[in-house]
Amino acid sequence: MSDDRRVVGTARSAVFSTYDRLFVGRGRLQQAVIGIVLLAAVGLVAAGLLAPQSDAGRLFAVLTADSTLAATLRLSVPIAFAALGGIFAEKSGVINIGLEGLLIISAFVGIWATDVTGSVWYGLIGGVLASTLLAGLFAIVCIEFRADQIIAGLAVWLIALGLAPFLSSVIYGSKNSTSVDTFPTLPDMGIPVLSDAVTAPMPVVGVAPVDIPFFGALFDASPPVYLMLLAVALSWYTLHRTAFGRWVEASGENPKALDTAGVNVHRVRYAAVLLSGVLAGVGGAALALGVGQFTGNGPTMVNGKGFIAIVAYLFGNYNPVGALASTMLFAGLDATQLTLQARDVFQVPTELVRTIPYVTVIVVLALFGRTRIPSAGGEHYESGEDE
Amino acid sequence: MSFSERAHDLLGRLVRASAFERFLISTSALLLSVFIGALIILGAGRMTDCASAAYTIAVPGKFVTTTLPGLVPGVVKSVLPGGLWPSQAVFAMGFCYDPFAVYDLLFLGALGDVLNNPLNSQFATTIAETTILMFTGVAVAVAFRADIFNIGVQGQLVVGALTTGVVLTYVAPPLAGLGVLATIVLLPLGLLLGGVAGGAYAAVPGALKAYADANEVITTIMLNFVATSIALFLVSREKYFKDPESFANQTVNLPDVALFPSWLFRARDDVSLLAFAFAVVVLVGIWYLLQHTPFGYDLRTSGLQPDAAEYGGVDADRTIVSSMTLSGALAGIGGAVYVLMVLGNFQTGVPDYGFDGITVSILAGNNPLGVGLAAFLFGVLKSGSIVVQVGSDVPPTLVGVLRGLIILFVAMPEFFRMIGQKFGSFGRPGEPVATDGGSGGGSDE
Amino acid sequence: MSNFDRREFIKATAGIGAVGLAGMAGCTGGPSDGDGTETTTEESTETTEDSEGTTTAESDVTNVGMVYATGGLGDGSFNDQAQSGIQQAAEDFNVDFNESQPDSVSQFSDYQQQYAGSTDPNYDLVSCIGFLQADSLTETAANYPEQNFQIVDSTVDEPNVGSYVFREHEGSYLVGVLAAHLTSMSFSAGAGSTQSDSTNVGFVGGRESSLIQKFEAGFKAGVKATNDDIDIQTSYVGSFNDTTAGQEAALSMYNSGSDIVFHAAGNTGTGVFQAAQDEGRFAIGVDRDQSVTKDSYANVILASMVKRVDTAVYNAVEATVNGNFQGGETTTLGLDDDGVACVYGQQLGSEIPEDVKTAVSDARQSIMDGETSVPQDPSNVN
Amino acid sequence: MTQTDTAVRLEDITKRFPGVVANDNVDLPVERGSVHALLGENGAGKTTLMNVLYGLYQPDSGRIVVDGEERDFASPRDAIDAGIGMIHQHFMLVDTMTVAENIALGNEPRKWGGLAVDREAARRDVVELSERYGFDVDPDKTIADVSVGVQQRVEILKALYRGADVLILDEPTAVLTPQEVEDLFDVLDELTDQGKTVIFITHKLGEAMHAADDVTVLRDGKNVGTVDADETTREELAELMVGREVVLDVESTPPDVGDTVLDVDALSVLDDREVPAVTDVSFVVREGEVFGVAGVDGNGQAELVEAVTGLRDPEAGSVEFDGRDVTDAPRRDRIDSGMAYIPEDRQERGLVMDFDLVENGILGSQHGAPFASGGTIDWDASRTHAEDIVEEYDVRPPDADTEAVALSGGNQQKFIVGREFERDPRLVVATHPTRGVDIGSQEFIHDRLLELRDEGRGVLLVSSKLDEVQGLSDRLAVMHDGDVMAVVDPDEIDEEELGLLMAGEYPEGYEPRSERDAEGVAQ
Repeated sequence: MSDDRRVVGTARSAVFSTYDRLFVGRGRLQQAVIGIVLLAAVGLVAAGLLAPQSDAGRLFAVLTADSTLAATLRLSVPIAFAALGGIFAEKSGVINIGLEGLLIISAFVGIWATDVTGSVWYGLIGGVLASTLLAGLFAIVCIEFRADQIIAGLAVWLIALGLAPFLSSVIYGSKNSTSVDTFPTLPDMGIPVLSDAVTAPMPVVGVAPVDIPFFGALFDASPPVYLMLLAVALSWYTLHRTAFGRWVEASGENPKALDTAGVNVHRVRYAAVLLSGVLAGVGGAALALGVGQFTGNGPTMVNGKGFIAIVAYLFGNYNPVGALASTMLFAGLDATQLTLQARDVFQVPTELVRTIPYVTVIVVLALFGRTRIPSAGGEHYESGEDE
Repeated sequence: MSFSERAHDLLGRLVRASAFERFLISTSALLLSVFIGALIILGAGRMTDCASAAYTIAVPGKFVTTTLPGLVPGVVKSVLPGGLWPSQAVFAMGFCYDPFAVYDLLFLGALGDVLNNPLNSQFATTIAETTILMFTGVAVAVAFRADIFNIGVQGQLVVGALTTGVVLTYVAPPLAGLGVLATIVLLPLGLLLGGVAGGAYAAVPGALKAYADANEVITTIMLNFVATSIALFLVSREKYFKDPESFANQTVNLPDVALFPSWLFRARDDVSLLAFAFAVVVLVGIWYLLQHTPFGYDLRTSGLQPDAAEYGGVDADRTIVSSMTLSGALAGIGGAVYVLMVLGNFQTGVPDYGFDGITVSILAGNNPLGVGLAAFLFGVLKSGSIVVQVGSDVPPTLVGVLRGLIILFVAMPEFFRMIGQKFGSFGRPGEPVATDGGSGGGSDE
Repeated sequence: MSNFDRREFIKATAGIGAVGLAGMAGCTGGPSDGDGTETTTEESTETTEDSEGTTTAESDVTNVGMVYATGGLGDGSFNDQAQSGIQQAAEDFNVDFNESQPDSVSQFSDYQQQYAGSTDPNYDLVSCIGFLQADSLTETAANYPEQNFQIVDSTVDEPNVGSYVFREHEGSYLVGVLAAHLTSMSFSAGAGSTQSDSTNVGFVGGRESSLIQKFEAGFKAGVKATNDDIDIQTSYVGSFNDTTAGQEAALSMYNSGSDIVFHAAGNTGTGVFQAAQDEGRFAIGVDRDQSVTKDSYANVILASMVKRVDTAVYNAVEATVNGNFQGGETTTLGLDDDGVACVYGQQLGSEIPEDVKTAVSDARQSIMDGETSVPQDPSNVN
Repeated sequence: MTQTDTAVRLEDITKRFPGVVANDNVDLPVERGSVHALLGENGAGKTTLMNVLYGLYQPDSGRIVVDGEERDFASPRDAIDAGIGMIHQHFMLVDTMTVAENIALGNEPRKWGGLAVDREAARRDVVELSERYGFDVDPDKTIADVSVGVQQRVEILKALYRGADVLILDEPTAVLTPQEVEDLFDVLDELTDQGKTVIFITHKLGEAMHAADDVTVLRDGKNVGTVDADETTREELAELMVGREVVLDVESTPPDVGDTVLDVDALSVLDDREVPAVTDVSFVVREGEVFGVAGVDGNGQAELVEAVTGLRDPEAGSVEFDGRDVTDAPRRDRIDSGMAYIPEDRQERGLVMDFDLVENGILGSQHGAPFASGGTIDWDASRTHAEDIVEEYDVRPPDADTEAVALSGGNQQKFIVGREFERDPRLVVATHPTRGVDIGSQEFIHDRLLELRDEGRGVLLVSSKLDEVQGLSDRLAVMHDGDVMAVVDPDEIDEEELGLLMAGEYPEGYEPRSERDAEGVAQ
């Protein structure tokens, strides 16, 4: 009895606290939008259950298909890794707008290294190395030579945007590389026990993990997806629970405080920027190794994902988990957009459907966009001597 | 004071003059990029295969092994008797690409045979590229000076071009019979349309920044994608504005009277000295606006020190919106020029003039007059890259690498100052070239 | 000129890590006439003439300038197909060629003029690949009346331009027939399989345009003509270059029941093949026999709607070599002269049931006989 | 006295910066267990000297001896290892982190082989330390949420946590209320009782005499004398500091008051964090008087002034200027109708640092006559204007083409004062007009303010320097926590009463403001 009451009480307080979080302290416009979104969500679920043949019902079906989750996870990989990298760099006070460039260079080198070595894993390492090198150059330029971080970041992007297709042209005779192997999915990897476990029916329910509706996609993904989830957890842990994480925060908020506490600010910033190179490198290599080819025409295959990553971590308020959530929101919109088009659900022109993620970013930014960047973000810091 | 001291002093003072300093830094950045670009060409020349070397590095070089003994055989013998003189290279490495040849094609190729025929078609391409880059460059510069990072110039250019291309499709044909008179009406109208559309499209992120605190870097990037998609939507469907006669996604061709007259150049070169002159006038006009009008003063003040601008009675929000609008209008006019000078209609797949504009502006230190020079440099690079591709085996994407390197080096003036200080003690420990066009703070103690 | 073999070099230098100068010392690439030999030293004052020297020496060589479409080489379809045409011609005749890959539409006229205006070498033919070049070529050709041009995929009405167009819708109709038959049965071959209970196929397009819609229209018509109940999913990813989007679009189709996806999306199609492999379904290639050009996906490529751009290029070059290049004419390549064709995959072709192949060849005959008329606009497919 | 009784000894320290010798052969012996005050004017080199001791700067020559051993500090880390801790004027705290995290920063206790911060251990250590020294701090509060006084204690704890035996405090009282200052001095006593040594930097004579055992005076980078605090006098110290005898009081004649220029009524203002900073404040300023506002920094004066000058929208209440309601009028309107404003932060607000003086001279006047007409700025007129200011207000170097960034603080301030006074204003709002300005310029600015008053302009003067507001004002409002405690006659109130009011307490005989008419005590 008392248990029941406690459950009810907990539920009620959960409802109230959710309500508070959503509505309290917001402007009327924001409240209205949140309200509309909630209503639409409820309406969608209702339509999905009651009128599966209506457009709304089919939209619900699309949203809850496990292919949608699978696509969302895949599309999230490069963005989420770049966003994690961006968090480390920017939290330490170095705004890294060159994430796009890091993705591009690692995408190309990932393919090249795979082609040369024949192993996607070496390819991944190669991509990470390339991206880390470029991030190191960026770090030196910003930290040693006090470059304006925005411009230097832009330069990193432009250099990669030129260099990757250049190298591809030199090596492969065209801006598009040759095709190489790709990452297998978990069930296909042949990892003893694990690969079988996800495809075998579970004891009580009698369904294999990969066949679970919607969430089955979680068990049928490729290694980069698991790496991404792992990286998010590790990043969160590093930032919030280790001394290094505290130093990164202090370095971005008040570098002088860190300096006077006896920690070398430059070294922390170097580490953070290099880490952003490593993370973005995994993302870029995973992106290219997902399709097994580097495409170097125009904005290359990365095509703005580095910039979306910046949006993602700003939305996520520099929290790795938040960044993953907003990444999945964008990737999910993208995935849904493709599926809606294929299934011909709404008769909206494809070109306009493609703008949905971008417009969403703008609208959300306009309504809720007040993120607070670290106090010392973008500022050069020089200890003692040169002041 | 000795002569050398005086010269040194003069040099030091010149270096302290910030415009001159910017120029020095930009030039050094350019040279350094070209040097590193040469190394990349050599490196790439080792990564590819070819029948014979285009370029060889030998130690000792040919001068020592061949030329010198030929010139002064006696001297050589007297220095090192008994065949000790190196008659052939001890070390030599061949490269498939010759950096000097590549740069020759890149920089001189872009000018064509300009001395004999200043109206040659390659030089025409260079001028055409320069003209459009002047607009996008100054568009970025205006925003930069107001401390706004308008990455959306590309999108604003697309919207401007689209509007001009589409609207003139309806306005121009009825007037086509009027000849020059039609041009006098249609050209300004086309430019105005581009300017208004680009300005309106830029006002959106401006207003979002001013009144909703939305970061303009992100909103403008997003709006670039949106502009491209909308343009594709409108010109890929015959029920809207697609040319039904063409496979390509484009509007119908505008009558010649609506376009920039080619005058001295041949029509096929898609260039107009009138458009070029117009771009020059716009640059000077923007310079005047920034330096000599209250609006320019407000804009520069809020770019350098928003708090001081507010203190000086500048309405910060309105300045953000109006500078963004001006920036977008310039980009939109650039789009209109692209349609009215180069294409003759609107077509999807607009080149990256907007992103090049960022590079141009940064290289020019966000100075409207400097934009002219920087735009010409990039006009040369863009036009020259075509010559490189046709005339050599070096991938023209090299130009993209050079572009990135130039920006990187321009971003780190400290590097050049440190080098400068090794050779002399002039130069003040300055601030980096900043996105707001340079800001500093003096300390009191 | 084109005695490079970069791929070989890559294999040969396996394991060399660093890019650029760091790796230079260890590279085994570079000029094949050796490093540090006396001859190299002697030649060191020479510049690019080295590589182009042959053209001036031999006067009877035919020079061809290639201006590719914006997708660029390496797409494994359209541009590569054109390239194989010129490569074949270079093998068969005394032909030298130079290639360029424009980034944007506005560069087409620059490249066309570069070749047309060049005197060293003097180009005998400028081959313009892709319909987007038509507008600029109209102008360029008029300005260089002495220069012969070829355009592929569009018609330019100038006396010095030979135009080559294809009836893509007809070839697409055939692969539509193929797909419709296979999705209606249980078929399994290579790495893929279809289920008979799901009758569903997909089409992935590159950028929306009338040309790509010809592929879509033909494909849909072929499917519907075979079995009106089959669902067809259509997606345009907006680019010929976005492999990731191609992959996601195709995955979404496979996941909602599609057994076979036909793409007309250039390099984007690589993603479609990847998706087919991921999901154990089939794909149909375009432009070239993609089971050859993308051989790592041969186990899911049922067939390809081959469009013989190479033939068009080869024929134009051959005509130029023989001195009988005919400007001002439009050559339309359809099923009858194998300008377009349904070519079965190298690996899977033999496993496709004979009755299906018969149905396809019947449909081919019927089109050639004029009994079947294939629409060119998807909205005309009922 | 044995050697070990000296905790720290600086010998012959010289530190140069480009163009300046900040420390010139300075000797400084500090006795163990004592409080040692380092006294001097702004720019005398006090902070530089302590930064040398803390390893932030490396001296160009000289020796640092700690516990009788010569040390070479390459970084603060070395100084910390030698038992030296420093509490900077601007706190070196990370606002987004908790008290405990800040204290442990850089010395985090680890667990799991260094893979994690042992947050429990850190918290425990902090609680233990603060109990030992009688500090009252909550280890789990975020720095942004605690008061300035607590932040200072966190800084002290941070140093102690690192095992500091010698604590350096840079201007520790600048941001504190008089009561908090007293508390701080108690803390210092507690520290020295437990064997710690304290060096504190100050420019306030009274504090040095009151709280220190020894006082060393620096002037122009030189040590001009170390004295025993109990045996010296204010006059002696002042003379050491300034190098000449100083008249500390400002002469002012009785005012000749006219009409009301500024009428602030029931004004409430929020600060940047949207927290009320000014609550229900009313006062008037009349022609020909200086109305002063005294208070410890951060008690709402800044927000009050911003609301009056149009830089911040008030939450409630009204501002009437020259008989017109300007509460919601834009800033430009106020400038145009004759409100001059010497801002608190000259480098952020008052000047555009990258502009030269010609351009800075028209800041605020750029929109209309006489400098802008027909949409164009008249740069010739602007140049003449700037040159006039430079000459009249003795700005050095006397070159209107100099960029503001190249001027010293005092000259920057003189230029701003000149520009604002030359507007022919109806009202001058001056906040900390002499902060960071040398004594000569201070007198000059004071004289000019009084001249303006005598010409019949209204002056609203905000300053945290008590002698300045007290000396210049004709009426004086004391602010505490966003509220005007009282409006008093500055000639009648003594410093102690003023201190109590600033601390938010009413001395005997004073009643809450609500019972006293804001204008009631004018004459």
